[in-house]
Amino acid sequence: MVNYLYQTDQLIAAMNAWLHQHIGNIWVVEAIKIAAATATLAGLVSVMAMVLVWVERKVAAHFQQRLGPMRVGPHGIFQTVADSLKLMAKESITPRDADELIYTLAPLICFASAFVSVGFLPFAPGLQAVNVNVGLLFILGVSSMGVLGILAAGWSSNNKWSLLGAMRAGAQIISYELSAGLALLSVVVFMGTIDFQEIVKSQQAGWWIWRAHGVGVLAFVIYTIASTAECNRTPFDIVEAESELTAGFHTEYSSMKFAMFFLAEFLNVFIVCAISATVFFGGWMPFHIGGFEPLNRLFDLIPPWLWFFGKVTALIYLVMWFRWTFPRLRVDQLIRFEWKYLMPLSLLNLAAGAVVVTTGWYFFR
Amino acid sequence: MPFKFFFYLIALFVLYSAYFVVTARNLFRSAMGLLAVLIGIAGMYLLLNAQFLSAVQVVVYIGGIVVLMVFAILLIADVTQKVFEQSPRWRQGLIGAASLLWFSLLAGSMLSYRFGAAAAAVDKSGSIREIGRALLSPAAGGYALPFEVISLLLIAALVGAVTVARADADNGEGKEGKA
Amino acid sequence: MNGPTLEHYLVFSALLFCIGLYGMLTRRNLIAMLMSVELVLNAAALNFVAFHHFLFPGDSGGAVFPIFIIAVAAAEAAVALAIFIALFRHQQHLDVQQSDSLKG
Amino acid sequence: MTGHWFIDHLWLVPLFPFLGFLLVGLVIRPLGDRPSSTVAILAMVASAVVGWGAAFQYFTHHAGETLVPWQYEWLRFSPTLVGNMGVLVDDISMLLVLVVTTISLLIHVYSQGYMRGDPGYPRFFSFLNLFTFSMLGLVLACSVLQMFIFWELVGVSSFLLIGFYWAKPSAVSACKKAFIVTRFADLGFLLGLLMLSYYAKGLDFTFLTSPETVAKLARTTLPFLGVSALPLSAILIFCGAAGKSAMFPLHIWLPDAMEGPTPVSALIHAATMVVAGVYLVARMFPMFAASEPAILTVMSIGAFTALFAAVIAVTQFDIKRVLAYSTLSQLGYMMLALGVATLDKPLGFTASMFHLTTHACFKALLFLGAGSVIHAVHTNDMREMGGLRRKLPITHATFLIACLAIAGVPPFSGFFSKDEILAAAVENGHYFVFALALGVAGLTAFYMFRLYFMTFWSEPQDHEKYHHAHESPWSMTSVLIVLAVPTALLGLVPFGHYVHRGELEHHGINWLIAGPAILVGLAGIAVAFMLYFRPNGLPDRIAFAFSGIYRVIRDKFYIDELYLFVTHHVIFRYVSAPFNWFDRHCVDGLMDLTAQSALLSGRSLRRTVTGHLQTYLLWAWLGSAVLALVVWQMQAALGWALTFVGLGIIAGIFAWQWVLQLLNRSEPLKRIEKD
Repeated sequence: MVNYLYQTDQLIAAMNAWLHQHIGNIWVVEAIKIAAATATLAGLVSVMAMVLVWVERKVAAHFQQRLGPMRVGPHGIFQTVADSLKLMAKESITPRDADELIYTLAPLICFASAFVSVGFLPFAPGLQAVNVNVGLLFILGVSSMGVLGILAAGWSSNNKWSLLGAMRAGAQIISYELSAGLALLSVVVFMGTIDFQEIVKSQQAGWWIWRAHGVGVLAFVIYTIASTAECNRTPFDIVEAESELTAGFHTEYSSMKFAMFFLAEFLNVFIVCAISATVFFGGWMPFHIGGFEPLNRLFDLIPPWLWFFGKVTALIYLVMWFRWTFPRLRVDQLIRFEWKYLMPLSLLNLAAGAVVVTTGWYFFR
Repeated sequence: MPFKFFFYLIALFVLYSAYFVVTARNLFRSAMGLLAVLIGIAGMYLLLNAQFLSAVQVVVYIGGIVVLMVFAILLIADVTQKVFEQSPRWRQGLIGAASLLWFSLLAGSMLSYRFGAAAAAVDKSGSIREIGRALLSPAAGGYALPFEVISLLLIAALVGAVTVARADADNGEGKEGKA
Repeated sequence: MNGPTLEHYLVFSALLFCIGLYGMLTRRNLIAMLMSVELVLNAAALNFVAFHHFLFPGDSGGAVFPIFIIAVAAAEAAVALAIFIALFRHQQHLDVQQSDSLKG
Repeated sequence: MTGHWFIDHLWLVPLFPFLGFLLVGLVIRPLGDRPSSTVAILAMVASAVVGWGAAFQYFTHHAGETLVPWQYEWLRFSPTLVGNMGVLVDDISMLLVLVVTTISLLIHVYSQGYMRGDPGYPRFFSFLNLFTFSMLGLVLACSVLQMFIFWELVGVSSFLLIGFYWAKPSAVSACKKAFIVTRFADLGFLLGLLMLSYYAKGLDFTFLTSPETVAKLARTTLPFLGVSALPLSAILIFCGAAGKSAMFPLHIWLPDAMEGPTPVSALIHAATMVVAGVYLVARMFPMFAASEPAILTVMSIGAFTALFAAVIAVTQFDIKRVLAYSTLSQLGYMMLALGVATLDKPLGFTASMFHLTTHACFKALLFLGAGSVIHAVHTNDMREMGGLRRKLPITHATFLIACLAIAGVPPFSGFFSKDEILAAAVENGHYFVFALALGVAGLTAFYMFRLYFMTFWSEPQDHEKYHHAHESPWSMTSVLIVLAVPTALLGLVPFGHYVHRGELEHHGINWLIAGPAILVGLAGIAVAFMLYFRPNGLPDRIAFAFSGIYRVIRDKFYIDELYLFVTHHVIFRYVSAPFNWFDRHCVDGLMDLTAQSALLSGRSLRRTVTGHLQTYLLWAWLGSAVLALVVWQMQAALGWALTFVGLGIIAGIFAWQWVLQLLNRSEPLKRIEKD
């Protein structure tokens, strides 16, 4: 049974076989599989969002040399549970002049796009809700649907702050999506595939951030910047710049609808970090150093999904670190930074990657 | 059976959304309907084993075109403007009938035609490798020239859109705050 | 294989096409018309893929053309929306029935 | 290829002025006057050098031969009929090359002084070059087609030069008149050319003038007139020649052409272009000589023109007009000489060419002298001149030489050529023509010395003009002096030795013929001396005594008026007016109908351009529906069924809408308003 901790694909296969064995109807099997995957992901997502909120607060507090939430549970670890309960208990308000359908739909779109994206992520071998051969592209597309939710929220609230915040968010996300996509593309050039499992397997010999040396590092830097902007996090959080727009697009939201935005935001942080970990840092692949067999054996002892979450956690910490390190950009600086510097740079990086690949001038191959 | 079930599910979803697109009294709602239609079509592509096209549909159509439209709607429409101009009802009825007739013609022709059996070959649309080869192959059966033409078209559209949409500084028509 | 057949897809896309056509002819807002055009384009693209899948799986044309359609749709949407915004600035509405200054 | 450089490169002769024309007209013109004239003159010098070299080589090595050193197949109408461009070298073409290049060069130099300060100075020189190019191309033409092309080019450049002072209405009308009259004559030329090319199946001169061709043409009977092709085509071609050489009925353009600058008159309307007609007849001489009616036409028209023009010249007071009528008269002389020549006794041919050459010299000199006089006193009217010999000594001296030459006083050149013409007339038994020519010679002497005495002797009539008169600049007078040399001495050249047809007949001066000629000339001079040496009332009294006939002559026998009458009152009214009516009402009406129907259909189709996007879309849809139905013919049953169902639905909808409208009239429109 311990083996299943490592060979998760065998675990999935065994479960599959068990299902088929005990339930004859293929329909029911499929339905159970779907329900199980959805339930698992939902649980994961909600727990993770809570943890992330707590972590964010703690990290922020410690950066500012204070303790942060300490009352509920040891070191306040149940603080977010309490917060969630409070949010759920609150009254759901819809502004009188809002477009009610869209107003209700907006947080759903945001959350759904984030939630569906999680389904494409490879947590461990075989441990992936949806396995398509174009996973990377899909996850980019699906997560970019979130911006529609933000725009819808801003527009349907019938509030100037909301609308402006939504417009800013839209402009920002669309712009930075380009850089993020191009940065990933310059590594895809090396990988030759956009199937997540294949991507991870292609890093058997080494992580792409090293193997694609200069290009990989630069792509990682660009992707980190762009994805931070995509998530509307500081230093790119002018979307909800409190001093200018009160709370941006979700000014009018409360209760569970607000919670969905909140959830989606943290999920997005998790997703971009997961993509980054998968593409640049080998995903669930343990860290290996050629020639250091004992060390490699030692690393192999850690299960793949732990590797994955470890890497993701480290990257999330990096993103949170940003938040308390850099000052917020002005909206024109933001757009100029993307279109005049980041995007040309990522285009050049892509070209460089193409040159490196065609000349075969990189490590481990 | 499951595929057929999914097909009908998606088809109903798409058709209802499409109907919503063409009848909704509110532009933004139309756009949301379009979003649903596009997602449904992406699902259709998945059913047809065309994962790459499905992904492209999601990335470009939803992430690009619909967002662009929503942006334009944000620029020109107001949430209070729930009812926008409608064609007179007789026109709607007339055209609805004509559309139905047209549909019956199309469907009749399609159902009455006996399509030949599929050649026994592997479906290529799922593999990006095959699509990439086809797109960039200058040889016969390749699409390098259309590909280049499309790239030119996109550049021209980009420049043209920027030029057209930019507020004219001269005649003071740049009422950006209108939105 | 008892999945949907080619005819299913064809009829479905024909219906989608007709709905788009109806929208193009009845919606009076230009952006709404553009959305209807997108419906029509999608119906056409779906036909390409369906034919490719069922009749000519060995030929990559059916898989490539939807990409072209999407690219053209993107270009068209960009230009059209830019024109609409310019038009809106000019006449404060996007009613296609009132935009008839080119009438003979 | 003859192995002689100049003859082989004879095509350079027209090429240089052409390049000069392009260069001056397109490149150098903005640079100013001096470079333009320099380039034009350099082009002429180069051309003249080649021309003289070729003439020298021809007359020393190939005298009497007919050569085609260079030829290019330009148009191949049919396997047998080829339009060639090339260079034809024989005695007369070489002679004309000599005359044209020399006179043209001298006149270029002269124009430098005469045209100084004129705003169109560079334009003038480019036109002069163009004219020289065309004239040389005409002279060297190897086929009648090429000659026709250059013939028209000559006409164009003459048109441009006559109308040089285009701001002057008289100049404009003069150039139009010249162009139209010569074009009219060229119609005959073209017809003759077509007839020749059709019946002779060839266009080259060497082919056309060969005895076989001439005989073949003479045998050919025209299907529609029943006459031989030869005389008719010859007379048609003579039409063109008569137009260019201003023979009697078509002479009216030449006196008016004096509106151009005087160097132009000298170059074109005295020395070169007007002799093109004579040259053409000479070129086709075997054809003319083989046909009795043709040659008689040439002779009689030439003789009549000679007398007619001389009579008019007596009464004119415009110095250039006198010279113009004198030119007409002398051209008539040349035609007459050609007319009296036969294949057996071709002395007239030589005489004509001889007179052409000497006339070119002395008439150019006369015109240039007249130009010098006009330059000095700024008037053309002889009655305002007088006593100018003291003011213009060089002009006076050279002018006198030229007058003596044209009057036929030995030993000046005119005497010899005129004597040869008279001898030719006598030799061929045309005594009436001889007598007529003799009389014309006397008249010539009279009116030339009338001109001379009135201008240079007599008394100054207009003292202000007299006092301002001054000798012309060196560039002009030097040309006069240079021209005076051949004018005086050209008669001493044994001309018949070089230019002749048939056997060379050596004959000296027949004093039985020359004696009366000299006497008549001297008599003319004497009469002029008596009447005009000192100002007296005698000429006026004579004019008064014969006032009726005098007025007729002074008004040029009312030929111009006749033309005007014919054109205005006959052609315009009875021929053109109906055509005009037809054109206005039928042809234009058709055009208007087309335009109106297009307009009407546009007006009705305009309704379809509603400006409504959706309407267009609807039409496009309907169109595709029709197309689909057409394509669907194969499954007609299903198609028709569905069509009927659809039509039924549409009809139902309409009916429903109609009912709806009846129930609530404004219902469909209400929804349009947005709120």
